[in-house]
Amino acid sequence: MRRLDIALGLVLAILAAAFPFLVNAYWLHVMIIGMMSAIMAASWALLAGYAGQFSFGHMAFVAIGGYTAALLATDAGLPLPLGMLAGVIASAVFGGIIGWTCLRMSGPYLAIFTMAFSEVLRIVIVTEVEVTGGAGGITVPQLFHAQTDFPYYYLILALLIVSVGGMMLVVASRWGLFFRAIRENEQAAAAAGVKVTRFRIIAFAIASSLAGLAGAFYAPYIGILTPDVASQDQMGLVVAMAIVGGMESLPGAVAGAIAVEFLVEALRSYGQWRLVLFGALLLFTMRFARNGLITPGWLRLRGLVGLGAARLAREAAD
Amino acid sequence: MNDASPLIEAAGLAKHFGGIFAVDHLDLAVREGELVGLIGPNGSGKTTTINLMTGHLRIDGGAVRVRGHSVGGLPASGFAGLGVGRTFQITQLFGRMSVLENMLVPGLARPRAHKAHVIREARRHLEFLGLAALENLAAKNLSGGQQKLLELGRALMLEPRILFLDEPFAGVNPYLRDEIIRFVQTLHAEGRTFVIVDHDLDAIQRLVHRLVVMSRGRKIADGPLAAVRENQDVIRAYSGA
Amino acid sequence: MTLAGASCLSARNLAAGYVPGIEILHSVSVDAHAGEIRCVLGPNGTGKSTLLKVLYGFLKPSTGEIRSGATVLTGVAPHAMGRHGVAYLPQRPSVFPFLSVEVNLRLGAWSFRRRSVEVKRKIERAYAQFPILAERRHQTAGTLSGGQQRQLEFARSLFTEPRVFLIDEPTASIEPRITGQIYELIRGLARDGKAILLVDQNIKGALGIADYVYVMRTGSLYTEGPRSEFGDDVELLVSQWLYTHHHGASPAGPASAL
Amino acid sequence: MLDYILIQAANGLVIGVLFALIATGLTIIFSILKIVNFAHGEIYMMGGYFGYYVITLLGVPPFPAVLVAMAITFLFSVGLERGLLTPLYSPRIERKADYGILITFGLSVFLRNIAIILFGPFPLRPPSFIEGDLIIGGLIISYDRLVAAGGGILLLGALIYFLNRTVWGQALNAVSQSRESASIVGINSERMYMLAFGLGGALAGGAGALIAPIYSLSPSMGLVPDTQAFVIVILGGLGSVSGTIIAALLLGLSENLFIALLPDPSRGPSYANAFGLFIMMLVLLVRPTGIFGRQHVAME
Repeated sequence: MRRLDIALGLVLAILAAAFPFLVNAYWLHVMIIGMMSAIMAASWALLAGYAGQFSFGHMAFVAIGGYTAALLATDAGLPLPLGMLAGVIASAVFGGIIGWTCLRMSGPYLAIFTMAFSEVLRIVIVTEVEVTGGAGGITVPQLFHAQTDFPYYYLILALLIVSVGGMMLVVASRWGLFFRAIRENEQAAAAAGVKVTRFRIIAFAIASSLAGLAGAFYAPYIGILTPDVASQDQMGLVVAMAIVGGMESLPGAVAGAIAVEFLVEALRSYGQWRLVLFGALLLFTMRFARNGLITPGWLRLRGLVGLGAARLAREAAD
Repeated sequence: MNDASPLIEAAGLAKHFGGIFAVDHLDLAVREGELVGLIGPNGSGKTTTINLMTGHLRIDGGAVRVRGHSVGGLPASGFAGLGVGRTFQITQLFGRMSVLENMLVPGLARPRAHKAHVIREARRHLEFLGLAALENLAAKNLSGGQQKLLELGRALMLEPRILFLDEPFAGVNPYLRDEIIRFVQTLHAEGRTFVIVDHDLDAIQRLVHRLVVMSRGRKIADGPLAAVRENQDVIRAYSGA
Repeated sequence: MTLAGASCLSARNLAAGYVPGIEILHSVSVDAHAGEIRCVLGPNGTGKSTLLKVLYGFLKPSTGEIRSGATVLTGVAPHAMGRHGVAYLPQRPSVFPFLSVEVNLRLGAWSFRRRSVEVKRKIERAYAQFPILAERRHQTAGTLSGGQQRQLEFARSLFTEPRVFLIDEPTASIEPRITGQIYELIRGLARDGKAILLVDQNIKGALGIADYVYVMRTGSLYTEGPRSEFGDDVELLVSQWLYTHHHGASPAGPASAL
Repeated sequence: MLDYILIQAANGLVIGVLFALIATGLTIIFSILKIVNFAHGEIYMMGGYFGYYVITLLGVPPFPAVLVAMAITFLFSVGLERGLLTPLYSPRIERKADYGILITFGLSVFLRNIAIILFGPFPLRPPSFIEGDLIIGGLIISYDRLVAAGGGILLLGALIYFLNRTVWGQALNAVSQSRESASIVGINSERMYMLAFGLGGALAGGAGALIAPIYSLSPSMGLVPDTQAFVIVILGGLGSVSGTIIAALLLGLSENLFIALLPDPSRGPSYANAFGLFIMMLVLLVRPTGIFGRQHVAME
């Protein structure tokens, strides 16, 4: 039932364009954070879900993107958009390097290695107070001088569409085929002529550059950047978003991110319970619904509507 | 390129695991158009030989040459690029990818591959192997026999000059066995070269012209079928004495 | 054979494989009789080891049944097979290489570990029967020679007083000069009334002690019969098993194989 | 200066002993279940809180409270293993490695956050084992640290005794060497998975209860030991308990000496953690898969 996908896409497009006019500033902010998280979750899903590389260092690239943008804009006096671009490039380069260093690692070893990388980076940021502002963070200039968050909203919407659209193109291309082949069976992929080394590094670089993009947006939007972005709790949140959405579906990861973000905010009055909830959600999904909650749900709905439509058509024919 | 040199050749090939030679200075040359059977008792180094001659294991000594050019140090994908295809003892598919996608991977990995052309080719091979109706099924949902055929099909997508088949008959039913024999014969008639490792000596005897026998990492016999059958060393190696 | 008794373990029409759709065994029936050595021969890759794995419960058969007397053993987990009087000696010795000989023996007494007197008595008996084990009791099992590891395994398996032994290539990884001892050991077990099902690549050795022979080819029984019905020219037999054209399973008796 | 180095060395050894408890737990779990437990640091944190509440709510004296906390952590871990890890043993579940990584990672996030609710975000400190400091010349060390180290050494000794001298320990060892051989002698592997996960958890929990009076308890206290335990297992690794203990002592010592010797004292404490992680990354580069190499627990 492809038509339902298209219908949903149209509704979402209209909703997305009109969203700032429909809600108050608070929920607009939540949506902006949700869409930014969606870039992080979808790029992690590309790396872990499609390419099979379970990195727990994804937030390090968010930090690299954010801090590069912030430091170039403040200390080096570069225009902010250029700094943001540099942040994306820096995280792509670091991502490629990390992808190259852990070529021979897989499974838990790769997870430990990337987690260690992330922790080392976080510790360096906390410690080098003169450069980074340490745990207190670094103040970042604003990108727009407007009364509302509207410009940020449309910017992140554009970035989300471009980055997720780009990833979907990659996934649909031969590269995506190679990523999945390597994930399924590295040995067989090599026997099939796939240059395993090259595509593992490419997957890492793409995912990292988009994590960096999210970081580069985050810094000026929030206005203050702290080493907490690279914390393991943030990593856990992103993993939960991707898994709830369905790790092997990019739109699923996007939907998962926005849904979890809204849930987290809706439960804000319950204080700390909301954080427990996403931990529990992650565990529940892994234990009982390994393909995620949102993607299979959508597929089932699509199937039901499809059946209903077929029945209607039959009845009409009778 | 030298037409007089063998299609693929192992010269003094050696591999040891912890001091024990799994392949012990093996010489094996396969010429264009040959159909070679490689047999031997368990642990005689047959699969290791395939792994070495397709780039899946690093060689410890000697050389592998494709058409006279030494290709030591090339990764497995490089061998595939040179037209050296293989199947695995335990079928290695991309389990959660569709049958067609499994076929597309090697096709699209070839330089300058044209997608529409690759899809056409994949469908032609699937038709040949009798898998055409299953192209949208996930590979892991195929039966074991169908998986074997798909793996063969995937190797064909490399447009290989030579195919190494590692135990293509293990565990397949007699009907499928005959079918695989027929496929190999057809492909051989089309000009492809084969090296087949298997324990099923009936099938091997029906297929091959030349039989190589390994025991404890060494080649103990190599020649026409009839000659090898008379070889007492081979009988002795198999009776465990 | 004189001691041949009732069937201790019988398997009917076993089919099994590791991957769905790939059958390693197609409809194989074998029996083990008290006091008898029955050996399963055939070229490698024909499913002989798989057969023993299925019998011991490491691999669930897709069809068929395994019984010991009135008890159905199909689906019993391997760790419970000892309680049903079945012992298994796999191709690679199943000793724990980083534990001492003594601890290996103690673990062999796992099923009655709380009865410390009995544990002690049985270990002492094992030492008496295999003096080399007493000598090396504090060495790790991995440092023993292949033959000594086999002795340790046999000693350990006797603790649960099994009635049936499933033995896979007992001489595969050991020094040629003591293969004779190992076969003698197996013959001794049969004399004590144990039922032996022996899978062997060493065809000469196995035929030397067998009472009954199963020959397998590509997952099926090719032929079976008492040892006496197979001649003594082992190499002739092997070359026939190896090279005869043959399609699928055959109920043909040994006569047609010769 | 020399006294400072001496004190740091003594502190390093104390911390090393506690690291050893945590890391041997991780090693045992890995050797038997073949998974890396990303929630191990959080189990350690839970152990610390269990100890705290056993003392404050039940009025158990501090010394026995450590043992009670270990027992609770044992049961708690077994519950987690039954609830979350049994799919790992089912032949029907695909991609077990991925499952092991994600489920334990998810568990770590969950436990950290539920701890904030259950125990509050603010640091808690149980009463001292023994008040005061031991002073020998220039060496000053608190009695609590001595007790923690002594308790840790006792527990490690008990562990080594258990693994080598008791039939249950030997059976664990056997399962880590070969599940197949273990089932041939009649050992039910699944019960050993329960035991291993419970035991690994109890060791971490014991470390948490011992360390509580020295550093305060907080829900995020597991983060650092978690990564440190990976460092230790990977450095000393090879699945050997003695290697793990030696690596733990070396790491504790070198981290504290690193703090003492770093010319910039303000950076020392924070880079101490990065130091171990950095070394581990180097080791992983050289041996990307062979770390847990022999995969069996043994005192060698």
